[in-house]
Amino acid sequence: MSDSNQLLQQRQEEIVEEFAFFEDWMEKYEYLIELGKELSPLEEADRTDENIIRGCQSRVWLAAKKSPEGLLEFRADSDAIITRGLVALVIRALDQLSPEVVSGADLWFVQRIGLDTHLSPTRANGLLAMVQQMKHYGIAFQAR
Amino acid sequence: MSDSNQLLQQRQEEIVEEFAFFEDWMEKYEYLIELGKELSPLEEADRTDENIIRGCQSRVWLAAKKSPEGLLEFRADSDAIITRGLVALVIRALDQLSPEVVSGADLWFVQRIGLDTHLSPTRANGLLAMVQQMKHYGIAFQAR
Amino acid sequence: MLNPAHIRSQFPILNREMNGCPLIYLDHAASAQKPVAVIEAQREYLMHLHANVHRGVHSLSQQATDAFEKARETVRRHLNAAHVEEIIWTAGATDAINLVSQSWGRTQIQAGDVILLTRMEHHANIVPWQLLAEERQARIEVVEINENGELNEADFQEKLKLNPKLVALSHVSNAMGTINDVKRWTDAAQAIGARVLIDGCQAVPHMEVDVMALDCDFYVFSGHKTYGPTGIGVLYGKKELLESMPPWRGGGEMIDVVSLEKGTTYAGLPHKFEAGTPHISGAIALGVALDWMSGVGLQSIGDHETTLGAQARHLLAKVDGLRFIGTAEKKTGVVSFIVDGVHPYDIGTLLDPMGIAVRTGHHCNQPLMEHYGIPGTVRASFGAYNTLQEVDALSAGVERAVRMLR
Amino acid sequence: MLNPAHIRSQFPILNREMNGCPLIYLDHAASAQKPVAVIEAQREYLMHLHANVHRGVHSLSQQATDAFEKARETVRRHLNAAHVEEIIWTAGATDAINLVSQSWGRTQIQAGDVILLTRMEHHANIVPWQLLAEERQARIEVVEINENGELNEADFQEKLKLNPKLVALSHVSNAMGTINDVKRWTDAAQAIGARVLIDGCQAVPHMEVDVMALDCDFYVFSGHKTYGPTGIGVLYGKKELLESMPPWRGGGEMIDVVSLEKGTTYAGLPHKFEAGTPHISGAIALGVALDWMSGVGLQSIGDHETTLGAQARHLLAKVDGLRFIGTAEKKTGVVSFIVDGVHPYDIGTLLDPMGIAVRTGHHCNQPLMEHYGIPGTVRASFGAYNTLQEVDALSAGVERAVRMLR
Ligand SMILES: Cc1ncc(COP(=O)(O)O)c(C=O)c1O
Ligand SMILES: Cc1ncc(COP(=O)(O)O)c(C=O)c1O
Repeated sequence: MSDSNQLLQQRQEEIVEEFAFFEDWMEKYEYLIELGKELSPLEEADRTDENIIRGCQSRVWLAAKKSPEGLLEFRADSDAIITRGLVALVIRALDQLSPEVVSGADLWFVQRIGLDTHLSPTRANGLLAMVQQMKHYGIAFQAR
Repeated sequence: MSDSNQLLQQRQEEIVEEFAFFEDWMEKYEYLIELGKELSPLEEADRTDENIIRGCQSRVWLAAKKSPEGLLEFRADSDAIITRGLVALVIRALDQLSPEVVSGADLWFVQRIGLDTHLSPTRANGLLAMVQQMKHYGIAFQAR
Repeated sequence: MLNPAHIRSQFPILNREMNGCPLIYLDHAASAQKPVAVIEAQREYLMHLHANVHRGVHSLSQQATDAFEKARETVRRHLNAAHVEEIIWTAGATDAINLVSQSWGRTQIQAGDVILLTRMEHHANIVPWQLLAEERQARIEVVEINENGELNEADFQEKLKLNPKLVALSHVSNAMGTINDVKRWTDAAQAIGARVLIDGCQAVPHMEVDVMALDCDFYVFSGHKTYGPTGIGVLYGKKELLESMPPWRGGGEMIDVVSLEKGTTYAGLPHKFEAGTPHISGAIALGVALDWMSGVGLQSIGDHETTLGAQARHLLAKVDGLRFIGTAEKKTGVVSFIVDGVHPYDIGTLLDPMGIAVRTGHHCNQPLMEHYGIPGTVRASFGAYNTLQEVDALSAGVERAVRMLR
Repeated sequence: MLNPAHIRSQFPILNREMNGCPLIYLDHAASAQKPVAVIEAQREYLMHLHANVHRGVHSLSQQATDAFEKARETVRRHLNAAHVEEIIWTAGATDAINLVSQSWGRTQIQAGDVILLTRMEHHANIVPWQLLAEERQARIEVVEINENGELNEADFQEKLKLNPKLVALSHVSNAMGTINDVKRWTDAAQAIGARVLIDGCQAVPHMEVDVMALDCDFYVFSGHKTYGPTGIGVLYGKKELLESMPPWRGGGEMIDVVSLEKGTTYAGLPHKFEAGTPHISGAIALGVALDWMSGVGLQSIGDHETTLGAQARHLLAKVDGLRFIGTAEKKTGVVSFIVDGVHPYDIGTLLDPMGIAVRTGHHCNQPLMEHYGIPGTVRASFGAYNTLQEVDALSAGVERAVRMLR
């Protein structure tokens, strides 16, 4: 198993453990809001039309680049704070991994912490599209 | 009450009495078929496009003229035999009456003998349109 | 006065728990819940009466046709239309507006013609006209609104000077609840020779509508917003006008004679506009829904909702930084708002685990959101089945959500 | 093998008496009766799950959306379409064909172009093309049939030489039950560059349909004919083709950005073609209907109906002067006939008091009736719930009626 993949699994387990503490939805959302507030905002320069992923209600911006070590670096942001919290979780899982691992990542943690409805195609928050976009970057950066 | 109106009521009562004998639908229809067969067919000359009343399934032809006494004379026909039977009944009720009475005629016998569904606007047999056309003739011939 | 407990007992969905809390359904403007009478009417039809309508010789088809046509008469009576054939079944309000834009519009709108809309129209009353305008090289003009979300009178008068061929406006705004003075605007528009289409989606569920008194040319609404089933709606049109219009959809039922050689002639109203097998069970159940509303009392329903709306505004006004979108003098119970520094989506997301269902976003009203420079609003909208306690829960929920989000 | 008693127990309407006799429903081709599973699915949805779909933040809307989209996936699987977004919900088959004629047709059909139909098309697959042809000054050409009611092969080949832009043909004729070899005709038509639309209204209820194997461009069917509810139908279209087509109806759901100043951009598939609130309960219940059929077994249903049809033809052949319309080698259970000197309407009228529901008339197929020089036929059409006893009753009833009428 690659380092990147090991990292991905490890990070997801951590997240699941963290969420195990929460007794109800409100606590989960409180934590997500906290994560959302902590996520450093994307610089204006990266809030381009190119980087925007339009959900019907909240918008997500996503920027990616390759590190000198060949790993994918993600920065992202959203105009809704709960979406930002979710964005932060996804980034925490996928940042600084190899493009191969990102492109094929199974984000099983989302379901385990009960947030999968937020990633459903019928949600209007742009999150699923963001994850898909991250995987596309994974494919694109492998190719180079 | 005019002679014509008296006649109209009397004829309807007769028809209702006749139908009182029938025990079920099949007997009614047998009688209608008989009436349909007895109705003398319209001459080809009267089977014109002008005289046609198009139901969706069976067609009705109707010709009208005014007698020397100023009464309305109807001749009618249909390509379906049960419709012809019904046509015969309606003619029997309305033939040789004054235009005034025809134009305002209440054909209550139809409901009393349980055939009103055949005269409903949703039936595809052209019968309701025929009755309406007869009343139109009633109005038109008054005007002259 | 309406008895909420009695009414609520007729809406099975209100017994549901959502996320462990009793469901508080405040999304009536998006779609109404259905009383048992409506649900059972549809079921009963499918259980014991279904057959294809029109032209059938068999009794079942006759009975289905009678029920279907009786529902049309119910709609006529409910809208006070002059003739039953002025009532055209459609798949919904959107379908109805498209019918008008494509049948009437494509024959009547020429290059350079003006179609007048308003800033508060639902996309359903914008996009069909944009498609038409593009095709015919016509021009869309828009009546702007004032800060309360009411039509700007002076602007309306000004825009009428452009001689629009058509004025298409909503009876009630779905995003703000503004009740437009459609009678006055219909008169003004017709005085300059314009046709008037009224989008009544948000009016029919809440008030008495009288198309003969309004004297509008077209009036549309959707069944599912007025306690009826999905997939059915109504186009009302003046008889002579509908008669003069070409058919839109072709198919069965709408024809007189079909010939491949000699061409095809069309049926009379209303069938000319009802190609294909109609949504029979939907039409019948919509008739039941309208009768149900009349049974409760249109005035009582409207009054009740107005009370709820007023109370909601009263309570929510206390939330720091909360701003109402749409503060018209005449409005339905709809309450739309934003909170400074907080995204509407976040508020809606936090209300959900409390069992409170509101709508957030642009409400199919992007031009209005653009006007206010906001991404959307939180909208609570009420039906006959909502209660003051639910309004309390809403306001407490919003307060809690805002506290969490700040 | 299908167990008719078990199946019948699932259709409440079959317990009805008509005119004092048990209802014998032989009008499946006009509209199918509904199994309890379908009726209850629709009811259950309205009782406990209803909300407007898409874009809702609240759980109810999410759940409704999930159920609605799951039904789309069920249709995709049932038709074996490659992509779920190739499945477009419509108000019915008629609506679906009009969508294609007005969106694809109005951009692709030019003056002088040929649209090829067949003599046995339903009005729904004629009139939309006539309306289009009239508007675009295109030409309708027709493949004729042989004496058995099968497409005339030579004529088909001949007409393909006219280079039609589109071939629109039924998978199964509704008036005669002829099963057309749509795979072969799709190949032949596509070989000369034509697009192919298949009207599957009378196929989906009776057999397995595989659009990927057929490789047709469009395929349509109606829910109510395939054990589903009214007001819902399906357009299947190849993805790239649908993507290249402009929207037809404008409104909510089908847009991306709506601006009154900058114009409007549209959503992706399938939403681009689904303006307005869809018939949510209808879609969900249609999914259940298709699953119900698969549960019974498509092959068993088809076999059962073929048996009934064969028996009906065997028995009816003994009626003096009876002539079958449609004696194709490959056909479904549909039995259409006329009797010398007797009007079809009279036969239908006399069968009705015996509780036997058949359809009489032109079956929305006037050009076919014209071809045969008849005013219409009597048509008995079978579903999974019909039995051999009912076929016996039909033949006895027809004999009796003819005796009375002669
Ligand atoms: C072959 C065929 N095509 C089209 C249709 C039209 O279907 P609908 O009336 O459900 O739109 C029918 C049914 O009437 C049909 O049998
Ligand atoms: C004012 C208004 N017009 C039109 C519509 C469109 O109605 P439907 O989606 O039922 O066609 C709606 C509802 O969404 C509405 O609120």
